[in-house]
Amino acid sequence: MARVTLLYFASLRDAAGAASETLESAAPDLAALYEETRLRHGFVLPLAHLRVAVDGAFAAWTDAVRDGTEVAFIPPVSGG
Amino acid sequence: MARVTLLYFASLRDAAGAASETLESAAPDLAALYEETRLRHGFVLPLAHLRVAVDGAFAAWTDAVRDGTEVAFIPPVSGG
Amino acid sequence: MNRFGIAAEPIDIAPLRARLLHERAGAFAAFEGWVRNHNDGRPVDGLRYEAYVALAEAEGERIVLEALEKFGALDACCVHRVGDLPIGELAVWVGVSAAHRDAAFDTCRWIIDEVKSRVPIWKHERYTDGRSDWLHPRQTHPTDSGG
Amino acid sequence: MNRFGIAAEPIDIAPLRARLLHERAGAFAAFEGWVRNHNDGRPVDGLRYEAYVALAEAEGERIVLEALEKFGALDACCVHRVGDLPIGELAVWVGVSAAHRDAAFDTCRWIIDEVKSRVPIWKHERYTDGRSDWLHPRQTHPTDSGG
Repeated sequence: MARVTLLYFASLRDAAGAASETLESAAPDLAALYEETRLRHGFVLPLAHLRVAVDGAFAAWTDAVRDGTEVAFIPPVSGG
Repeated sequence: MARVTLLYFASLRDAAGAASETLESAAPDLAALYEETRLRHGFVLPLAHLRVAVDGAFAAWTDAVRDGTEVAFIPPVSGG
Repeated sequence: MNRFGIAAEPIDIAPLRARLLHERAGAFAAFEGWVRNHNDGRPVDGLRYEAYVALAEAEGERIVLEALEKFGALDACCVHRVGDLPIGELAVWVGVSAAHRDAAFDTCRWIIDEVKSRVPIWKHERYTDGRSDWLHPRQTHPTDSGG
Repeated sequence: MNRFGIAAEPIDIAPLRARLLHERAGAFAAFEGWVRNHNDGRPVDGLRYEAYVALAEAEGERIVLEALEKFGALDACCVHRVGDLPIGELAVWVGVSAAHRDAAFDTCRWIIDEVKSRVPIWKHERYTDGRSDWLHPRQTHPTDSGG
């Protein structure tokens, strides 16, 4: 089990009802962590539309979930 | 004979030693007017490098020299 | 100061432009994104931008440095607003100085394109019919968002 | 006021930009040509611009209107300095507002290119070795003059 803090932005934050939450997860990688989070909060965005960041830097979905990290799911951006 | 005022700019003005001059010319068209002016002042720029304007609007070298007009020989421009 | 910033207050352009003045620079190009009164045919009341600030600043900085490397401009900087913005408000500013105008234009265009497609900033539009939406374009095309 | 002007005094950018603000505009692009400290490898002290003002204003106005027609931007304007300019001084300013950034960038680039190739304005450069020259390029290429 890894203890992680999840950050939610934009429509994901609205759907989760929170900007962040800290939880324990047994997900083997970041992709699995997103899938379990998506089911729990009813996110409509599929993983293929997102990017993921760990501790403020972009990461790969196949990266392991490391204990004590901050994971951000990045929905499609719309700045500019 | 047509009485015309010639306007000189940039290197043509330096070569002519004047910003304008008024004279009588028997030149049949603006090209001939430039050629006689070029010989008189020793302009180095050939006609093919210039444009010509009459009374503040671009004109064609084959236009006749009209009495009472203001003719400007436009050397290659370098604004910007 | 860094070359990319997230601003919670209205952007003051003059000092940003002044930073880019350089005796070797013959050309300067700037882009501004303004809040429009419509998007995709829907009348817009105003909008809110939200950013993942730490990552946005790191990614924005990378974009500006990549652009300078790629096109050989002398200097560039970019600032993006977050918070509530009324119609007409400045949302993003990009400025580039270069010896010649090719590099200035190309760098400026590339930076705004990359910022729109890579930097974690999200737009929340309020429509005049009372509804509102987060914009999550699947892919950013030059004509489908903001400016 | 017209959309193209010749200015004998330093150009004040803020009111020119303000004229272009529009609720339908999501994008604004600007170009500035600055006096560089070198040209074609020669160190430059400063320069003088001279114009055939009546024709320059008429031709400049035509360029801006042609550009708006061609690219569909909302509005644009351009001002070019004449007189003696020190290094770093603003020589020409172009601003364009449009719904989207493609039109803003394309219009801005086209206007400065056309102004450089069509408007009767001439540059007289003073070099640090004491010599000076009128610039009469046979044809204007994007990288051979000023910015």
